[in-house]
Order: sequence, then C-alpha cells, then structure tokens
Amino acid sequence: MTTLIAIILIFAFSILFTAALRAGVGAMSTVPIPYPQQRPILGGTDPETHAWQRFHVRYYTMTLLFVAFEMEMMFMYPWAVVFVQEGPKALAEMGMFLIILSVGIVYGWREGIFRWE
Amino acid sequence: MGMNWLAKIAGLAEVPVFVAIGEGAPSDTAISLCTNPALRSVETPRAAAILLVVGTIPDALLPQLHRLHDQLPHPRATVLWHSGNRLSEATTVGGTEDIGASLKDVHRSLLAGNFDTEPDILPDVPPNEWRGIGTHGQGGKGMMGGTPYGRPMAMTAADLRDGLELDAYTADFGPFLPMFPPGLALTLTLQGDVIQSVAVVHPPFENHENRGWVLLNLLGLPALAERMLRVSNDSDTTLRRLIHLSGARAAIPKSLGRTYDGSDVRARFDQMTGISEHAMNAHVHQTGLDDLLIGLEWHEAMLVLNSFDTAPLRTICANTSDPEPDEKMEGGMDHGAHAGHMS
Amino acid sequence: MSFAIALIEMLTFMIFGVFLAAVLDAFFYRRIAGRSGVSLLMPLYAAAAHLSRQRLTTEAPDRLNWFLSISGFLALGAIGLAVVPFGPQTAVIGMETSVVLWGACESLVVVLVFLHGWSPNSPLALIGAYRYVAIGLPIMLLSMFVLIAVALPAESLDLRAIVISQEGLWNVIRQPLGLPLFLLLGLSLTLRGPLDYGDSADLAGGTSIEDSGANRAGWQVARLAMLVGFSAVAASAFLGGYLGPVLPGIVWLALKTLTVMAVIIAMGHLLARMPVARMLGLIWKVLLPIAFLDLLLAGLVALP
Amino acid sequence: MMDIAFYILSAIAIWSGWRVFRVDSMIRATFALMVSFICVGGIALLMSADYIGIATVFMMAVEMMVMGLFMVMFMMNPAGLNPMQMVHQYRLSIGAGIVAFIGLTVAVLATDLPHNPLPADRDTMRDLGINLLGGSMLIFETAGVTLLATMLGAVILSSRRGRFGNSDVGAVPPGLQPGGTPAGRKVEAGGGHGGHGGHGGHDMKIVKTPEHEDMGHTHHEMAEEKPAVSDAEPMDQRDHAVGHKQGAKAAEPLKPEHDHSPDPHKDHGNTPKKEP
Repeated sequence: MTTLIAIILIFAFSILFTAALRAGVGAMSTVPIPYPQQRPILGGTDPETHAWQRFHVRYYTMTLLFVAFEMEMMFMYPWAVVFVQEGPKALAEMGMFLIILSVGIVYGWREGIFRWE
Repeated sequence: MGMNWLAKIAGLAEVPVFVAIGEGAPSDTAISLCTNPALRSVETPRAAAILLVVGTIPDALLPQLHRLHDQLPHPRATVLWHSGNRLSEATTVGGTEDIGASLKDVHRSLLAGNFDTEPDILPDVPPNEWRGIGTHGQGGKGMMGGTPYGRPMAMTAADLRDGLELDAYTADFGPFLPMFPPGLALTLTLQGDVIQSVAVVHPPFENHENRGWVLLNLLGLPALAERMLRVSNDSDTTLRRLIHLSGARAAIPKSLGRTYDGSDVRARFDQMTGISEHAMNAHVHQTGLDDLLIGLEWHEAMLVLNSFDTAPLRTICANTSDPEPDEKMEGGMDHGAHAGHMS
Repeated sequence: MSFAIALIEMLTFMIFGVFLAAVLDAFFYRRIAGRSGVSLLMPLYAAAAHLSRQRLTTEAPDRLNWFLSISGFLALGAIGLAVVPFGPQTAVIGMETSVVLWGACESLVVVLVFLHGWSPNSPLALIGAYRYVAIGLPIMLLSMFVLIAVALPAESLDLRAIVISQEGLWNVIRQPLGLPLFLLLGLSLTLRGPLDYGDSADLAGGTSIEDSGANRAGWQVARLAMLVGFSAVAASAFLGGYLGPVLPGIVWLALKTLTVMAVIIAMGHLLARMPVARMLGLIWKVLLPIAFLDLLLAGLVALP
Repeated sequence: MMDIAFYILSAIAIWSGWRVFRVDSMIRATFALMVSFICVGGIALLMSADYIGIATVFMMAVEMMVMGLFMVMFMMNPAGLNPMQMVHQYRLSIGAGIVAFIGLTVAVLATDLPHNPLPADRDTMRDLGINLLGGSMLIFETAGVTLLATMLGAVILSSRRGRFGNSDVGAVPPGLQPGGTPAGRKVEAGGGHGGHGGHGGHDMKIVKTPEHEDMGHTHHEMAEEKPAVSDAEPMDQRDHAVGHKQGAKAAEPLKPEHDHSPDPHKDHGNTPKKEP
C-alpha cells in the first residue's frame, strides 16, 4: 500500500514539475505557433510528407527473440530468492534452463537476426 | 518582475548559437567559435537563441536559410559574420570584432526585451491547405489519402535490404544540419534508417577545415572533438592517447565507405586525427555518393560523409549519378499527379 | 511519519544530485576538452536560458505523449532513488521485490524514450526513437542478470537486504563482472556516450531534436534525475549503499552515488559509440555470455 | 483507503482499455493498453501479490513496446492522422464484447473464490521459488522448452535469411480459389509501379483478393462511409507518383551485395490483424 502511494506521489510530483516548467514562461506560449515555425528540423528544407510512417524496423526478429527470453527471465527472480536455501539443486536446474534457452540465442545468431536487416 | 529575474540569470549563460556556414567562411570558424567561452554551438535550431550566419549563403540556398531562421524559438535574433548576405533586422558583426562579446550583448538585450525578437520571414501558411477539408476537417481523405494537417503521408516502396514494402520517406536533408558538411544538401530516400537512394541538391562549399573533429563528435566524443579543435599543432600526445583509448578506431566498421583507391573511413579517420602520418592521395574520381551511401544505416552514412575533405567530397558529389533524368525517361505518364501531390 | 521524512530526504537527495550531476558533467567535459575554468552555477544559467525561450511544437504532434514522456522519465529516475535504502530499513519504497520494481522502471524507460522520439512527428527524432529501442531492449537483459546475481547471496530481491548482505564484502569485489555490465545499462538509461542511441549527434539531437524551451529543460533534468536514480541503485547493489564507518549512512550513500555518477559521466565522454548494428551484435554475442558467466560465478560463490 | 485505491485503479484500467478502441494512433492504442495493464499490476500490489503485480508491469511494458513496433510497421496510417474506426465488424464486436462480459461476470460470481487473506508480510517470493524447484520443477523446465520453441518459431517465421536461402524466394501469394492462380498483381516489367504497396485502386479489377478483404473493411468502416472505389482514386494517383520515383531508383545500378529482390506481396502475410 505504501509502495503504491509512493509511486503515485512520485508520478504526480513529476507531472506537476514538468507542467510548472511549461507554465513558467506561459506568456509566449499562448500565441498559436505559425506554420514556418512548426516545420520539422531537416536543416532548412521542407519535407514532402509526414514523418510518421510504416517505419521499417530493422531488428524486428530480434525483438521477438527478446520477448521470449525476457519471459524466461521472470522465472529467475523467485529462483534467486531460494538459491542459497536449495543449494546445488537450484544451480543445476537453472543451468539446464539457461542452456535450453541459449540454444535459441545461438540459433538466432546463426540466422543472422542480430544484424541490421 | 519575475521575468526580469529569470532574464538576468539567463543572460549569464553561454549563448546558445546555431551556426549556419556559408561560402567564404574563414577556415578556422569552428575553432574560433568553439574556443570562445561566451557561446555554445548547439545541434538544433530549437535549442538556439541566435542564428549565426558565417560567410555568405548563396542565392540558391536562401529559401533554406529563411526556413531555418523561422524554426528558432522566440526570442531570437540573427547575426551575420563575415557575410555578404542581407537579412532584414539581422545584426552584422565585423570580421575583426570579438564575436563572443557581440553575441552576448545581443542575447542579453533580447532577454531584457530591449531588442525585439525577429518575426518570421515566411508567410504563415500551411504546406497544403487542410483546414475544413474532409469530413473531419483534418484535410485527409480515406485511410491514407489527402493532406491531413497539411502534408500527405509517405507511401510504400520495396526495400533494398529485405524487400519488405514499407513506407519510403523521401526528403531533402541539409544544408544546415550540423552533421552535414557545410553547404551540402541531399535528397535522401529512407526506409527506416537505411538510405535507399541519394541525389545531390547542393554540393558542399569550398573550405579547408579538417573534418576530423566532426567525426569524433559523430562517434559520441564531443569533448575530444573540442580538444582537437583547441590544439593547433598535432603534437598533443594526450589527445592521441585519448582517441586511441576511446576505441574510436575500432568503433568504425571495417571497410566502411571504401572508395575505388582503397581508402576507407577508418584510414581517413586516422589521417584526419593525426594518428597515422601516412599521407593519402584521395582518388575519388570514379566514386559517387550513390556508391558510398546507398544501403548504409544513418550513423554509418554520416561517418562516410564527414570522412572526406571538401575538395574530394565535391568531386564525389559531381560523380553522383542523378536519378532524376532516369525518372523522366521511365515514367512520363502521370506527371500531373506527381506535381500536384508532391509540392 | 517516517514515510514523510524519507520522502523529504529523497527529494533533497534528488535535487542536490541533479545539480551535482550537471556540474560534474560540465567539469569532465571541460577537463577532457582542455577548456579552463568552471562555474558551479553554469547549469542553473543554462536552465534559465532554456526556460526563457518559447516552447515549440511541430505540425500535428502527439502533444500528450510528448508531455508524458518527459514527466514520466523524470518519475522513473525518482522511483529508482525511492527503492534505495538511506539507512537500515528506511527506504521510501521498502518492499520485498524492489529489484523487480527497478527492472520495471528500466523497461518503462525504453517506452518513454521511444515516445519522446515518436511524438514530435519529425524524421530524425523518429530514427533516434527506433534506434534506442534496438539497444534499450536487449541491454536490459544484462541488468536483469547482474541484479539477480546480487540477489543470490542476499536471498532476497529487496534492495535493503542486498545492502545488508554486503556487510562483510561488497558485491563489486564478490562479483567483479557485475558492476561494469550494470554501468553499461546506466549509460543506456541516461542516454550517454557509447550507448546514446536516442539523442546522438549524428541525428542532431535525435529524440530531443524538436525540444525547445521548457521541453528541453525538462528532458535534460529528467536525464540527470535518471542518472542520480541509477547511480544510487548501483551504489546500493554493488558498493554497499549506506554501509560505512563513522559518517552517517546517508553521507556514505551520497559519496558512493557521486562516485558512480562520476564514472558514468567520464565513460560517457571517453568511450566512442559504434554504429547501432555492431552494438546489437556485441550485446547478444559478447556481453550476454559475460552476464551468464557473472551469474554462474555469483552462484558458485554464494553456495554454502 | 485500500478500497479507494482499488476503485481508482480499476477505473483507470477500464477507461484506458476503452481508449484502446477509440484513439486513432496505433501508438496511443498500444500504450493505452499498457496503462491498463499497469493499473492491473497496481491492483495486484494491493492484494499483496507484489511480484505478480510488478512482473506484470515489467513484462507488459516490454511487450507493448514490441507490439507497437509491429503495429506501426504494418498498419496503414499508423499515427492516425486520418481518423478511423479501430474496430472491425463494429456490430459483431459489440455483441461479442457484451457476451464476453456477461460470461466472465457469471463465471466470477458463480465461482466459490477462496477467502483466506494473506498476512501482508508473507514472503510469497520464497513460496514461489520453492515451488519452482520442488513440485513444479517439471512445469518449469517444460516452460523452458516451450520458450525455446517460441524463439525458434519466431526466428524461422520472421527472419529473412535461413538455411534454405532467403525466405521470399519463390514465395507466391495464395490463390483465389483452392489451387487457383496466385492472387494479386504481378511485378510489372516496366518498373513504373514498383512502389505500389498492393493497396488502393490498382487491384480494383480483381474483386476480392485476400488482402483486399482487410482493406475493404477498413475503407467501409472509416467514419467517412464512402464506397471504397471512389475513395481509392486519389490514393491511386499518389501511389503512381511514388511508384515512379521508386521504379526509377530500382533501375539504378545497385551494389552487388544488396540482394535486391522486391516482392510486393511479402508484407501481406505478416500483416497482423488488430486484436488487442
């Protein structure tokens, strides 16, 4: 409960702080910004299109591997707590688990998914 | 009263300057600006209070200068230095004056309100009329069509590397980007961050400055870049050792940006930063920018662009085959649509 | 009541930390660049200069996400500091799983930096955002491994217990591979030097290219706050946190935090950044196996 | 106090879950869903399930990030610059929503939920760990193998290179009828339309291609309610324009190492259906 309150307080404070920065020099920001000033930075030229696009992510296969790997990492947190208590058994079990998953990484490496496709 | 207080403190800061370099800028511009304690050269016009034009911007690039000018936040001012340009309301500083002190004065008077902020040069009109067009009044049509909020959306094209057909973003980049050699403006088509095609809009200006410091900056070493500018002679062993320890050489991919004579970015980097004494004769007679840049990721492409001195880079730009004539030959069908939608 | 005191302590720590981080950054930059003279108040002047300029937006930006990315980034840095114990049993967020909470902050940083680059609708910012995600995601795995490794001897995921477990020997010695790997994550979280793939110079500022006025000031403050939060976590996880003789615990924590901060800032100015594709390969092929090794060694050492 | 926190978090979770379907931008939809999950994680914190709650936030932040990358990559109009309807088959989805809601409510009300509140200082992490190393060990290791299969599957399906060559070599879109000729447009020899993404008016002569089905919905459901054909015309022209440019560029001499084999249909197979 205190955790939740602390987190909410911190977020509220951060939002207030950022809003206060904006409000500080509010005099100028109430005027609508003219179009030439809104043009995105390209070093003085005018873009033809919006920048938002079906962006070509060059590493998308890596993200899929990453999600699977991270899912696995979530098992390791409870494991870490009981590691000393359980001793070698825990080490062996997690070792096996990690070796299984390393196969996935090695396979991805072999398929070249860590390159900028 | 509160404003005055803030303005007073702000006046003590280093003046944030965005530098636009033109033709005939002194070759030690970067050195004199960076060693001046009163000012700080920033990466984007959004962070600048003063637009400093060094040298003369040719007429062909004046529209770009005007757009750049209008992108600065208020309060802003323009200062011309060693420049033959005429801009309304701009302050001209003589070549012999202390640029730092002059800029500081301008900045202080801007903040105090003694000096009016410069209005836009360009008219306040959207790139395309959009207000009230379409059912939602956002200027769009259907899913992808029209000009929502003033611009059309990018359309798909095949990719060089993996053949996925996602959106290709085409735009002119430069000439006033800090990571571009001064004066260089390119039309680039990007898919993601990989360059698909390149055409030269404007070649870089003649200039004899060493671009080694820019390379260091692009490698994430701005402090070393400044140090390189500060030491006039090459005998700073600390600098060389620091560059060596930073792993900058290893960070540049091998055989990146290789020209036909065999030198790559790494070799040119060694020469520019004085690591290698071996003088290279840059033979770039057959190399064009399209050979060098197409298929590169953005960061690599910027390293390649800045690894050349101005003279070879101008040759390379001249060698670049322009895709425009091909286009005219290939697709003479729908030019009405082309012009109508793209301008 | 003790909660309120801890909160005030944390706030003070954060304000001084942000200020000192800015001063340290300027100091190291000037030292390395060979420039003389440093004014302690320079960061304040620069902030005032930012605040006295207009805040601009682009054509059709995502205003809400722009705002939330800046304030959220600030909040995540503060949460990092909040899980750090200032003394035995005094942390703003004292919970059994505070290491996991910090991990959640790390993953939200990736989201927020992405949003910061996405929201202005500007091409170079967009490239920076996507490039940051490519590195920000896998580098999190390193931090998960090393934090799990420090949790082994403590038999707890509570940062308070982890600090107490270092009474005999600090983790930086017990697990020598941990801190260097964790510092790499710090460089990535605070967008610095060799792992600054979001706001780098080749994109003229990357995700922050469109930030002006209050937005720019806010983003810089948030980056520094993240530096403070991260350094405090690193100091607690590897350098024994508040533990130390004679001086009060919070002073020790502050000194250790400053040390970590200085190391990160110096690394940021002294190490070169490689193109993103190589870094991606490096993380998966070299650094991740090293992190495996770190966990294995930590496990063997911790076995009774 | 606890109750107030619960109601606030639930309200935000429901509200942001609803926003997922109401906003135009893929990114906003993605991260609205993330906010919803974060609130659910907060509720888990209230129930002293600290680890589950925070792990939810941890995983969801990452997963929504990855989902956002793919949504932006493959959906038209990813930033929602033109307002659109995020829900396909509007009526049906309302119906499905109501049915699911009633079903779940009945299930919750009808179940005899255990009522043994845990003491707040119970170390649930330790219980979880001991269970993983004890009774649930087989499940745990099976999860490892399952995740390995997931990784391999993801790599095989989405990576272009593979041990049998590039994945798009010889790939043809499915036929209109079983065993029929491949659907969609062939790559034209002239190169003038190389940039055409397969949507828009070009394919109008083919009445229903698989990818068109998807398109048709989106067109109809755009709040604009115009027939797809008249809609497609201006887009067609824009595509032409871009197509010319790209076509011309494809004709340039390319460096040999860039294996250039554009397949205009490759992305369709990957287009995710929006099912948040």
